[in-house]
Amino acid sequence: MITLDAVTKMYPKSRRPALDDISVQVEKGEFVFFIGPSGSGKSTFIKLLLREEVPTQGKVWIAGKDLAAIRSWKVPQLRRSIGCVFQDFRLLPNKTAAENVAFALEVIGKTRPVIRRIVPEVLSLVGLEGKENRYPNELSGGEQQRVAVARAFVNRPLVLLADEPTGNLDPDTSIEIMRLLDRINRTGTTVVMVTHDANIVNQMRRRVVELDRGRVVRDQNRGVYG
Amino acid sequence: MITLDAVTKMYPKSRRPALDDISVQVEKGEFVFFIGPSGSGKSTFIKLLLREEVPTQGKVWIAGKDLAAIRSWKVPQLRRSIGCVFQDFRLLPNKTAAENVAFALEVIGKTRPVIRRIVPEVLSLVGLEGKENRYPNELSGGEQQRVAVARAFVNRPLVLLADEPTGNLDPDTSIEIMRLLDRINRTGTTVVMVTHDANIVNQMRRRVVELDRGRVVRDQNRGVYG
Amino acid sequence: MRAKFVLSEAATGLWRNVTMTIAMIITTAISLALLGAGGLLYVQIQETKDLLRNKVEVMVFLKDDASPQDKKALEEKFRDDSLVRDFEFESREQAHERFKELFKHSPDFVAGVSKQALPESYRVRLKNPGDYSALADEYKSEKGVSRVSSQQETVSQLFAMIDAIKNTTFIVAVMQAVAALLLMANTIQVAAYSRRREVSIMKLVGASNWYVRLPFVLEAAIAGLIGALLAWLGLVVAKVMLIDKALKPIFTSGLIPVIEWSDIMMTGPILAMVAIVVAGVTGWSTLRFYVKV
Amino acid sequence: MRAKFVLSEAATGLWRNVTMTIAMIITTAISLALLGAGGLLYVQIQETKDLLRNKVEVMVFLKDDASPQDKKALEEKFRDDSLVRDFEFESREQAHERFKELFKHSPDFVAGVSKQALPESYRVRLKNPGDYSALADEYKSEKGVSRVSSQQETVSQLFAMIDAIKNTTFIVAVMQAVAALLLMANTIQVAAYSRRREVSIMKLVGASNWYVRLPFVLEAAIAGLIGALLAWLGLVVAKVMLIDKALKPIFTSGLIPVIEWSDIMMTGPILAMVAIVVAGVTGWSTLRFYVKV
Ligand SMILES: Nc1ncnc2c1ncn2[C@@H]1O[C@H](COP(=O)(O)OP(=O)(O)OP(=O)(O)O)[C@@H](O)[C@H]1O
Ligand SMILES: Nc1ncnc2c1ncn2[C@@H]1O[C@H](COP(=O)(O)OP(=O)(O)OP(=O)(O)O)[C@@H](O)[C@H]1O
Ligand SMILES: [Mg+2]
Ligand SMILES: [Mg+2]
Repeated sequence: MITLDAVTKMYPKSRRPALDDISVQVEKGEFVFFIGPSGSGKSTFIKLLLREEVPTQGKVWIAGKDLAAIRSWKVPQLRRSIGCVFQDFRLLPNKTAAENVAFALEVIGKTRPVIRRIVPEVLSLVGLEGKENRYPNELSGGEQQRVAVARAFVNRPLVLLADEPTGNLDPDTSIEIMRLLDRINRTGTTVVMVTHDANIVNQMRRRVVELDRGRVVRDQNRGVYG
Repeated sequence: MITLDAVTKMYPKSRRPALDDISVQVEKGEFVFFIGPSGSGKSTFIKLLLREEVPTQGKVWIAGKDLAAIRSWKVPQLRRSIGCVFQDFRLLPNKTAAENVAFALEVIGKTRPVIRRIVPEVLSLVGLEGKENRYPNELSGGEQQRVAVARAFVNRPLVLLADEPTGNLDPDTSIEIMRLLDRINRTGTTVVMVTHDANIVNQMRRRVVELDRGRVVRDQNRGVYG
Repeated sequence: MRAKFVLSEAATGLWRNVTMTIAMIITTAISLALLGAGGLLYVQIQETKDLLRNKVEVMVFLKDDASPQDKKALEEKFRDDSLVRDFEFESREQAHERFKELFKHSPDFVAGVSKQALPESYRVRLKNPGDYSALADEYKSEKGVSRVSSQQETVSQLFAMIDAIKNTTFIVAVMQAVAALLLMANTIQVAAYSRRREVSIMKLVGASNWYVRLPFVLEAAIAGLIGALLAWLGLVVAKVMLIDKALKPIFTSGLIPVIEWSDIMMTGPILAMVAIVVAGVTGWSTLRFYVKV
Repeated sequence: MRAKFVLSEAATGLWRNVTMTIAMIITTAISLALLGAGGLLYVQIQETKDLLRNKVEVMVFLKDDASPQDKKALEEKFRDDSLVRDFEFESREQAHERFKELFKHSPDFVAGVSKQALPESYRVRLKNPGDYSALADEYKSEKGVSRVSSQQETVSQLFAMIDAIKNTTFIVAVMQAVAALLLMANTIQVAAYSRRREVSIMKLVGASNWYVRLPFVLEAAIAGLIGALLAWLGLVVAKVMLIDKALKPIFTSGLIPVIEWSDIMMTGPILAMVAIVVAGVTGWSTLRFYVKV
């Protein structure tokens, strides 16, 4: 599903590459944890998959498509098949929670009635019933994060990328979200999750890829955090 | 040092209060964890102390001053005696990491030479040497969080408020930051820290205040997370 | 993509960025009002010139002793002449009347000029006002003719002056057009700039360029349209207040044609079109500039 | 607070929000250029009016048979008259010369008027142009006087026309001033709006109002100053290109005074001051509006 072949990413301003000659393969339907210290390149990995950044060297394939070869006007199509929880949420500040989630559906051309049915369902799945009409700045950190999670999976993407989806959540809510991701994964969605939460990784016992200073230092099936 | 007396905070749009008749007292030099599920009012508590929000009912005192009685042009003075790590970092996007930290010093009137000496020291304390001249959007999530931490304590405030200062950090870096906060606390600074990280709370064994739906449900010296 | 969605996006966008919207509307209104005023002025002056061109006459003065035969011969010659559009005989009385009328603001001179001092003349209007010196050459030595006033110097001086004013208004109108474009484009760019984060998020969620830009372009166009409407209302008010009231003495002199309601009406759609085109083009192209993702 | 810090904050602010800065400069430049042009025009017309006022003369025409004694008596009366500033005798020859000069654009009429047709006269300039009818009453039945041309109607019509133009330019200038203010304030408000998050963060970190606003106000003032400079350069270019070249024919007629370099020069500091004051006041007051914390 996802293949990185000898990918290096060098940001203009930094001295050492954020990703350094990385090759990773994720199969369809897999659930992979990406762990590693702060600044080790996890978010960069996700940005490459979304084509928010392009690799300095190497190639990235998603669902058999070489991202470097995709025409720029086809990029939106690619992104619609990928759901993403961003580390900094990236909610639209001018839209309410419900509108933020609805936006991901409007983009793929769902009709209003469908949207009006699905959005509240999904928001209540992440525990936000009653807060549909709040703007992001009227929600707590964890609530914003849950809106981001809801938006990422509402359109049933092929691949779900989650960058610290539980960073602002208490353990109980985190477990709820993890159950949700697990269920989504069982329906065949490939899930890539970046996390610092050792408890979650240890409990789930899935494949763990550990990065350090832009290199893969561990790639283990049914791994633990540390 | 900090006293809340029967404080209720009701946001315009919500049905139930974010803080509901809360009375808490924090002594000078104390180290207090605030824990609780997402949306339980922890960040609201911090916003009240900074006078970013004002209580709907009740009174808040910091260092003997009634916040409601402070004139609005004296509010900056209050804030200069409080360091704060915001949950969403709130770094100035147009300033580099070093400039963001320097800003907190410029505000209290430190001279350029002093600033030029202190800032790099503090940034290397949080593990960001070599990244002084990056803008926030050129830093990883964890790195931004560490800039926020550095800015919060660089001017040696009386009170340090930290809203999830380790939410985006891996366990090792988290422990570094906790050591730092502990050291700062030992110099006499009152530290209030909001966190979801059970491991940290359990290791530190300090006072724990647990909120749930805006009420204090537990207030325990040398407490644990769950 | 559904029109309804795009429109509602545009409407909420306008409402939620009230500051930007108001800025956009005010700027557009002011710019377009200037542009419209410049354009009207230019058209005005062009019309003045045309009016004057048609007033150009060659005067063929007769000797005091010109006989009726001489006059008949002249009239026949005029009739056959391909340069002449029409002509008119002016008796001494008529000449004096006209003289009094023309110089009514200088009654002292009129008083000093007796009827007999003014000669009889033919007033000849040309098909093409440029031909006056040709005509003068043709008739100046005819029998009974004392002198042909070609008005050449007068006319060319007058036209030089009007051309100068016309060029100036043209330059002013063009400068105001440039200013209007700059201001509108400027405001739209700032609006786009202030949205760059929002737009980049939309694109990361998979929104196509159309999806992101169309509501924005529509917003700019709607704001532009409202601005154009205001500008046009401004011109209408100016017509009522200034042209029809304050400037009346100028227009009653008859030299300058009145700015008609039809002219003012016509500017409406033109301004609206300018607003929409500028908003559309700038809006569409500028967003790309600020959002690279 | 140290000036150096505030200045460097302002400079980096300008540089990092290039889009806003450029928008601010362009808007200010255009607005102020319009304002300057409107102001110059107004002053111009006022000057025209003054020029004309001083040209107002009462003409006392003499009978053909007026004797030298009559003239002497009149001259003495003029000299003693408190209404009269000065006076001048005009012989038939002078009258004819002046007639030819005045109507040189209508040589056909000049040709028809003989020297003898024009009467002798005294041309009297008044201390106060408003007194012309009083003077006319006083002299019209003196011995040797045929008629006193009070020019009343002429003058009042002319002045009405000029007043109309003056009022119009005044209204236009005021409208442009309002437009300039609106545009500038608008742009500064948008700049403030686009900074509201940044400013709220600064305030949460303990920055005082001075600290947050002063750099911003300075930025606006600097941008305004650059804009004023550009506007002034624009006026200089307009002086060279339009007034001194294209409009030459108008000014050589002598009726309208030339816009002098000194006028243009003076607009510079005025525009700069307007820019700074508007930027300062709007900048200072507007930030509060968008940032409540
Ligand atoms: N736009 C950028 N310009 C320059 N350097 C960058 C940029 N974005 C990221 N970096 C650097 O690249 C490295 C990897 O960043 P990345 O965001 O991938 O880290 P991460 O693993 O997500 O860290 P965290 O857990 O803290 O979020 C970091 O050192 C960061 O400073
Ligand atoms: N500006 C606002 N307007 C309306 N409701 C708000 C606003 N800010 C916060 N709330 C609500 O108040 C409650 C408490 O919010 P707060 O941010 O204090 O939670 P929190 O304990 O910090 O949660 P988290 O751990 O998720 O950050 C939440 O239910 C939130 O939706
Ligand atoms: Mg990251
Ligand atoms: Mg919070």
